Amino acid sequence: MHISFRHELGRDPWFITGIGLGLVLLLLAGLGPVFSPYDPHDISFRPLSPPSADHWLGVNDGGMDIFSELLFGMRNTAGFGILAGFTALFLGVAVGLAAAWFGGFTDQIAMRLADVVLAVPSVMILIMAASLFRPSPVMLAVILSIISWPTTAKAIRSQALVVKNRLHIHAARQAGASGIYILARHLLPELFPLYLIGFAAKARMAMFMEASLAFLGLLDPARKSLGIIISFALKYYYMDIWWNWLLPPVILLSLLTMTVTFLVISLEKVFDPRLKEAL
Amino acid sequence: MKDGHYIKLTAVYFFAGLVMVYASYSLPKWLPGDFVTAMYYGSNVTLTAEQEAQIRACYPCQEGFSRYLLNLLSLKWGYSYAFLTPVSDLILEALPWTLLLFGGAHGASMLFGFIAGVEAAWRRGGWVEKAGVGCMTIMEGVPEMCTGVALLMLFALWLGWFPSSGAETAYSIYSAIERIWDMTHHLALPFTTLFLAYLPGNFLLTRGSMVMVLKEQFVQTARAKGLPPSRVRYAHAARNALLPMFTRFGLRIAFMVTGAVVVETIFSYPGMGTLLYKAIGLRDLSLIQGIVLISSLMVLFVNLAMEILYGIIDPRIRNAYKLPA
Amino acid sequence: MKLEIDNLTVTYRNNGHNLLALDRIDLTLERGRITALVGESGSGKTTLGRTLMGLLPDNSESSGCIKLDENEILGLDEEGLNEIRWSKVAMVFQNQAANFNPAHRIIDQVAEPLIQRRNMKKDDARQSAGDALKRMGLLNHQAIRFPHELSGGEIQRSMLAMALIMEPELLILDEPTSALDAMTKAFVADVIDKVRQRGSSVLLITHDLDLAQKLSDDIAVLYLGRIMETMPAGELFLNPMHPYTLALGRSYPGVQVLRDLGGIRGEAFYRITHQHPQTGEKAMFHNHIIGPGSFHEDRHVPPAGCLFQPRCTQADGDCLLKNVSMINVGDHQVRCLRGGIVNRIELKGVSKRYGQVVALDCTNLDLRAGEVFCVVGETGSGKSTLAMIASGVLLPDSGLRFFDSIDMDEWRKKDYKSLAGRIGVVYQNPSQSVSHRLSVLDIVAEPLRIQGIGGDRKETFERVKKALADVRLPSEQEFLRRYPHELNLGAIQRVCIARALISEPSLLVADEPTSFLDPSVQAKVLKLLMELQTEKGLTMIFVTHDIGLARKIADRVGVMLAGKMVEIGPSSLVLGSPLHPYTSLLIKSAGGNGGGMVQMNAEPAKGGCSFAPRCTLADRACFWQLPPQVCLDGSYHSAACFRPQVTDNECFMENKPCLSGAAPACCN
Amino acid sequence: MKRSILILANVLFAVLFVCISATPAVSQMREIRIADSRGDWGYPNPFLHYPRGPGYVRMSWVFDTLIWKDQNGYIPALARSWSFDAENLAFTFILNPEARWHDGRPLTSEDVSFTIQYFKKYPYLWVTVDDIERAVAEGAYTVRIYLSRPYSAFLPDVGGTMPILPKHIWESVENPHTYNDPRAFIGSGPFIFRDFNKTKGTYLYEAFTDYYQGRPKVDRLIYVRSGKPMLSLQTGEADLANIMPGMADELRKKGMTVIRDERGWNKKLMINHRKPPFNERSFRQALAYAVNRQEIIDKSHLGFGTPASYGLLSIDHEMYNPKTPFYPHDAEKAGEIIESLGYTRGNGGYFEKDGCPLTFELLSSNITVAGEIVSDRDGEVIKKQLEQIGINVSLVNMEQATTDSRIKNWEFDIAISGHGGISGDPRILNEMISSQYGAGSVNSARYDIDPELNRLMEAQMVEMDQQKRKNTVYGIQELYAIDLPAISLYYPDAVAAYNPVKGICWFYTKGGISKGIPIPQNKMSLIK
Repeated sequence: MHISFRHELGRDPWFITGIGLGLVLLLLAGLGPVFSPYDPHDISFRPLSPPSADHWLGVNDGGMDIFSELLFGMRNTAGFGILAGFTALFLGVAVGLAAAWFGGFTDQIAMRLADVVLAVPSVMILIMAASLFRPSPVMLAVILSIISWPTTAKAIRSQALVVKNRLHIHAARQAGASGIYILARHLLPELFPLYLIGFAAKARMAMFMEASLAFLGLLDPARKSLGIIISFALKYYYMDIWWNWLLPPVILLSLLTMTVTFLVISLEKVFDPRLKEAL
Repeated sequence: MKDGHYIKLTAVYFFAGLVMVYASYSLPKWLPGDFVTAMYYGSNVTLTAEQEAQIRACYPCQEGFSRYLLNLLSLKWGYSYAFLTPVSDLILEALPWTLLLFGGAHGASMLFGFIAGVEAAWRRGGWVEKAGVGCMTIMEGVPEMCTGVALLMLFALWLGWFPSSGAETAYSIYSAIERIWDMTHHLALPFTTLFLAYLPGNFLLTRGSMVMVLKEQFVQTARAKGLPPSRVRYAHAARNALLPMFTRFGLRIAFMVTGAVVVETIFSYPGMGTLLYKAIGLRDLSLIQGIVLISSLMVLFVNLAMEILYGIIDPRIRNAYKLPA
Repeated sequence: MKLEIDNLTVTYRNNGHNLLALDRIDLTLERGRITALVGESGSGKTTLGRTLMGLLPDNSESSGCIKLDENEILGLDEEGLNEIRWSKVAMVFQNQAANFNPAHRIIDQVAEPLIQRRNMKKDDARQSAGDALKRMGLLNHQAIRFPHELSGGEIQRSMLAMALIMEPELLILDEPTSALDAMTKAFVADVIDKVRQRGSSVLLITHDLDLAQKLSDDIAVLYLGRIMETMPAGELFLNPMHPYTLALGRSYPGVQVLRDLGGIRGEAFYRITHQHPQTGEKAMFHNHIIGPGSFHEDRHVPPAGCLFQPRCTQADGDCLLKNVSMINVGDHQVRCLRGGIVNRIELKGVSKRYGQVVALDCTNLDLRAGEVFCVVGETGSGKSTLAMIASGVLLPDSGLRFFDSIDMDEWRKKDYKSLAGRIGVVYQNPSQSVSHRLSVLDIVAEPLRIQGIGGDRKETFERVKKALADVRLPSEQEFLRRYPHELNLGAIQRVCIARALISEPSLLVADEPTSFLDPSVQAKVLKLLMELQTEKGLTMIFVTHDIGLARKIADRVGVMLAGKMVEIGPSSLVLGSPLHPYTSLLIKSAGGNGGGMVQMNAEPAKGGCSFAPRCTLADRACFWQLPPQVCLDGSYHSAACFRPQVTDNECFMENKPCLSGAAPACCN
Repeated sequence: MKRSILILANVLFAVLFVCISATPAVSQMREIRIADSRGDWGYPNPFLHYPRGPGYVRMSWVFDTLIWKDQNGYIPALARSWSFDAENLAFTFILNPEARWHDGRPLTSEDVSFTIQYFKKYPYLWVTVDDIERAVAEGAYTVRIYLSRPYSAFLPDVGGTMPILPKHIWESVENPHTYNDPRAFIGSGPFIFRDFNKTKGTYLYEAFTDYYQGRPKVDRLIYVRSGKPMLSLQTGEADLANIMPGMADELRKKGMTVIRDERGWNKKLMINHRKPPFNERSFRQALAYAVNRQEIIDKSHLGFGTPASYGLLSIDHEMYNPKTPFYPHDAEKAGEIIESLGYTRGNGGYFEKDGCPLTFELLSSNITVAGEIVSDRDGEVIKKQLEQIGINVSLVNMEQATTDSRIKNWEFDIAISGHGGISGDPRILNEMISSQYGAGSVNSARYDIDPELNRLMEAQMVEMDQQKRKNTVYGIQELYAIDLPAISLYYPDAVAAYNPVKGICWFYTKGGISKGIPIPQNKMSLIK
């Protein structure tokens, strides 16, 4: 499976667009707030004024400059998505691999735990969490990942079962390798493309869930995020705010997801596509 | 599968079922405040202390878990405080709408995504595949909320082709056929929103697994047998790309209850999602417990069915459990 | 049914480097005949099979024409191909298990063509599929299983059943027997034979030469996408005409072949035609032979020249330049400018006497390029004389000697040195064959100095170092200054070999080179000799009295008795089923159990068979008449004996023109 | 394969096309559809409807009260005329003889007296009947109600809000809170209740043909659930709906009539006056100075709203005291007051007192405004304003039921909430100030430590003479504005729009329906 990655990836159009887009967005998220013309919480502008020289995207209903709100929102949403994506991935991989490797009883227990977590509606858990302790964004991301790790776990488990019986792993075991050695040395790297796909799906879910929660009014409006911007914009759907207020956050959100999807598609060609599984 | 395996399987599922029932019993109790707080505190009516106590008395406080289990088994799922109707009636009233909307949209996007995915993978490298993957990726980035409102504005407001809310024109005096017509009319927009929300994911997944399968040797044998191209593509290649799609279908069904809350809110479409959201808002404990129970049982049932169907879809997995540890 | 492939060329494009898989193939498959297509992997065998089935991948281009019963099928579109696929042309693919869809049962997949193409009803189709599988030895309960639940053999048999379900007129088999046990291989061979008897024609693609030789009617040898030779199947091992076929046969662990395995010189994997950007050659596509080691090693092969030139044992100047086409030699067609394997050295009626003793009596011997010929016999049977005559050192009393079909005598007169350069000799006694006054450098460099082809001191020094490296001797300065007496016998012999090979000879005469060495060293030297023979493509005459040794290294063996070649032929036949009583006696004695009393001092009878006095089967005729060369039908194996030990089922014919190189009735 | 894709595409278009063209025939019956974003408000009977404005309004179609209100004031309903006999504290109501129950039986004074007794036994929380001594039915159609002590809000409360129950049905009912038998919905109102679909959130009423005030103008009244009122109006799915003020001119262009309510609903800043530093009156006044209410209106509601009077009663109320103390926005003054309380400006410009900085939590949630869940930016604006004068505020936004329960248990510093009823009977003042009347409500300030204020509140309850009551109410507003247990912020514009084509003109009731519900669905518009 040694394919000279650089050589292979270098020319792949999907990879180039994915990486390009990813860099631009990271730059935007990282440096954006530094360059933003105004403080997003500053409400001293005329509400709902159309895009003008000093307000490139106009002002929203609360009198805040949309463009700077967008930059801050972008950073928060991207951070939120990445954090939720990683935590869900970590949990999913840990449980999935353990279930596949130890099999038998632990496998059944892990999978049924996954079912239980899947069964409980996420909206209820979020409300409970929001009320029991004031959810900082980090806490919310963790809660989201606790709700969403089962799907990754199931996918990783089913694929790990297949890989576990490959010849080179029998050989390693025959050579006296310990379970942990095989897990770390063989199983973990073998499933690398799955981690990417898992991360992509969870990050996307987290960003969209943030938007839906904002829409249902369960999220703290003070913390800027693309979801909040979209939900406030949707309130004034009857006005002509589509182009300057609603579209930019939607485009940014879809750019974020597109970057990750492009990367997954390009890397899918490089890694053994046989490992692809439903997520 | 060996019969020993079945017994173990059902035993574990029964245990998981028990845990779920307990979860559906205890989790709602953690929600802060109770029915009386939610209903009366912010209302126009000001209660005196003893009035408050009196009202609380007439709403039976939660009995123990064993009593709860007993009621469950004897199908007495309790009364919803707010709607004063048995929980089972409410659920039976809301479930068909959710099945129609979520199930229909999910099924249609699965079918359409699958066929599109197979065709795109077959013309690998052609412009069809590039165009397909490109626009699907863009569509995947758009949250369902925005598609919902956009469709609403476009079709309901400017073009006026479709009604903007509700599952059917309320209390209209229609004949059976007209009523069905009216329902499809109302269903169109939410259905399309969900359909467009799920389509990209399914398409990209199928394309991915098809690309893997097309490299297999038996596809070439099928072509060599001079079979018609469609048979080669579907009976042989697509048949083996079915497994990942089937897993996703099973997992998604689990989200049926809360999956479409946002779309239901935008289109004011009656469904389990809205019912649950209202029940949580009103802290209507027995209704919440009922809905959570239904969704847990559905997840359990779907998983069990998938485990059995896995063997049929891919015979190689049939004896997956016998693999050496 | 007749399938003609005319000038078929197939190239695979992958961004800039086009892999030439098949190059101007001409082949005809008739009804009821099995044609085998043999060759190394990467030679394009499978590509031909897939081209016939119209299954070439998208990035391939094919030109030329393939006619099936007069209608062209190369350019057909998918629908057209679907008409003939499986009904007229069916194929059993390589790597059997992966050819079945894991999700359907075997019986369904076998029945599928009937249902889809002949729209038979489902259960009739399953019924006939069941019968087909039963014919292949698969019981019902096996038929309804899934592919991953069957063994390799069962899968292959079901694959065959699937291929034959629509009784195709042409059956293509791609490596049907690889990874199969002997029993199943036999069964499959039997099935293929039945298919032929039923009138279909079979194209057997395999690298299993044994199977090809046993099963098929004619064989086509493929090398780098070009057919090098087509020949009747029987002669694959016995009489290969093209050097590549010889080398291929030699590297095949056949059951009969006793000789140690020998590979083929050099490496060749792909024929890449690509444009050469760096050196600004004109935008001409030309071929590269790309070895597996290097991705882009530039060994240009001239557009015209013979492909096998870099690895051929008998290539000469114009092999690189001239266009090579097929030439008919006997019932072979060979693609070789020199008409197949040339005779390196031919001895015609050579005889030699030392005073009264007849050392060599009217012997004929044709040695082919790249062949290893062993001369065995008792001491004093004339073995060494024959070797020395062949090496040009000793002049025969009578008879002619041709080297590369040039008369050696004239050559000696004209330019002895160049002839000497072409022949290398290794003598029996190492210590005597070198002068003890010369250092290792001088010994090895001597032939260069003699023939004046050493060039300046530094170049000679380099060539000596390379020669010594070839024979696995240290090439440091310190060793070169050593003298023979400081070396052990094995080292000296290896120095002699180095000396013999320094002038790049094409013939090596080794006169019992290892008899003076103790077995351990002997083994190493022998192994070295064989490697050098393969590497350098030498023709070798190996004189030995040790039958065991002969078995190990010889392609062909000649048994000498009292100056006469009493038996000659392929080593597997001569040593396997000897015709001449003397040979079997030799083999028995070599085997250590003596086999009867050996009279050593019997007086050779004049006129009659010299073995008569010791021959148990001798009768009156033997004493008086010279036994004729008797040759089994077409087996290149003959013996001079009235009553050759013929196993019952082989008929023998007297005076049949023998192809084993020995003239039927020698001039006496 | 191409063939099958084409077929699939054709089928899809066919369905789409047919789906659009044949809209089902609209029924000829005259009907009115009212859109509501939440949908379910409980069964329309006194004991089952949700204790919020829309719930009462749905019940008002079915059950009539003795007297009712229209856009100008009180009008006779079941009672043709009514009079108050001062010395023996008795109200006499003369009933309208034509009044019938939906099951045809006549409505008599027996029913009225039974209703009062029944509510004494099973209290109907919207109405307080414990001041009534006894109700005597004199003759079939006159009833005298004797009060145990003077109760100034008797008319709006018992007269205008109390629905009359049919004796022959309810006398045998033991647990009214779970009694939803069809007979429980037999009333004397203009419409008969037919169906309430809980999941779809829709109601169906049919006209009561022989209603004593005349046959209703429409045959059917339907409530539908719609999240987008503007769309429902324009697509004709609804004929009346509450809308956001911003939509008004857009809808006027489309030929809709837009009506605006008097200021009957207000947004309030609740203060936890039981814990320092809020127990200081001057600190609360400083907060009042700090909050710039006009900016909240501009930034959170696009200017659609008016700053509220600090005296809690609506500016349009007849008993509104124009001289209620006023706190114009003045950041420096607020700063001085805080400094006078011993706070010094620490680093970063925030106040701190002996080491600990002045920081507190501002609780906010999506409050339902007249049935509409509206998430707005009030919290953010107030937080900004308070931070400008030097108070470090952390905004906490939580789900409504959670916020309500925290406010009820005093687990908060300041919180944003809102309620209606401020244009109805001044009794709202008692409920929103003293814990004796409004302990149960989250919006009540539960402020009892000012004896003078308590006295005035008691007085206004028993003052039957409207003029005297007005002076007391003036006093209450003044004292409330000085003590400021809660700061009234602003009245958001309540706007509704209806389609004049249906020939019904809707209006906002003067002082709100019954106890002050700012909803434009007065049953009189479907009758007269």
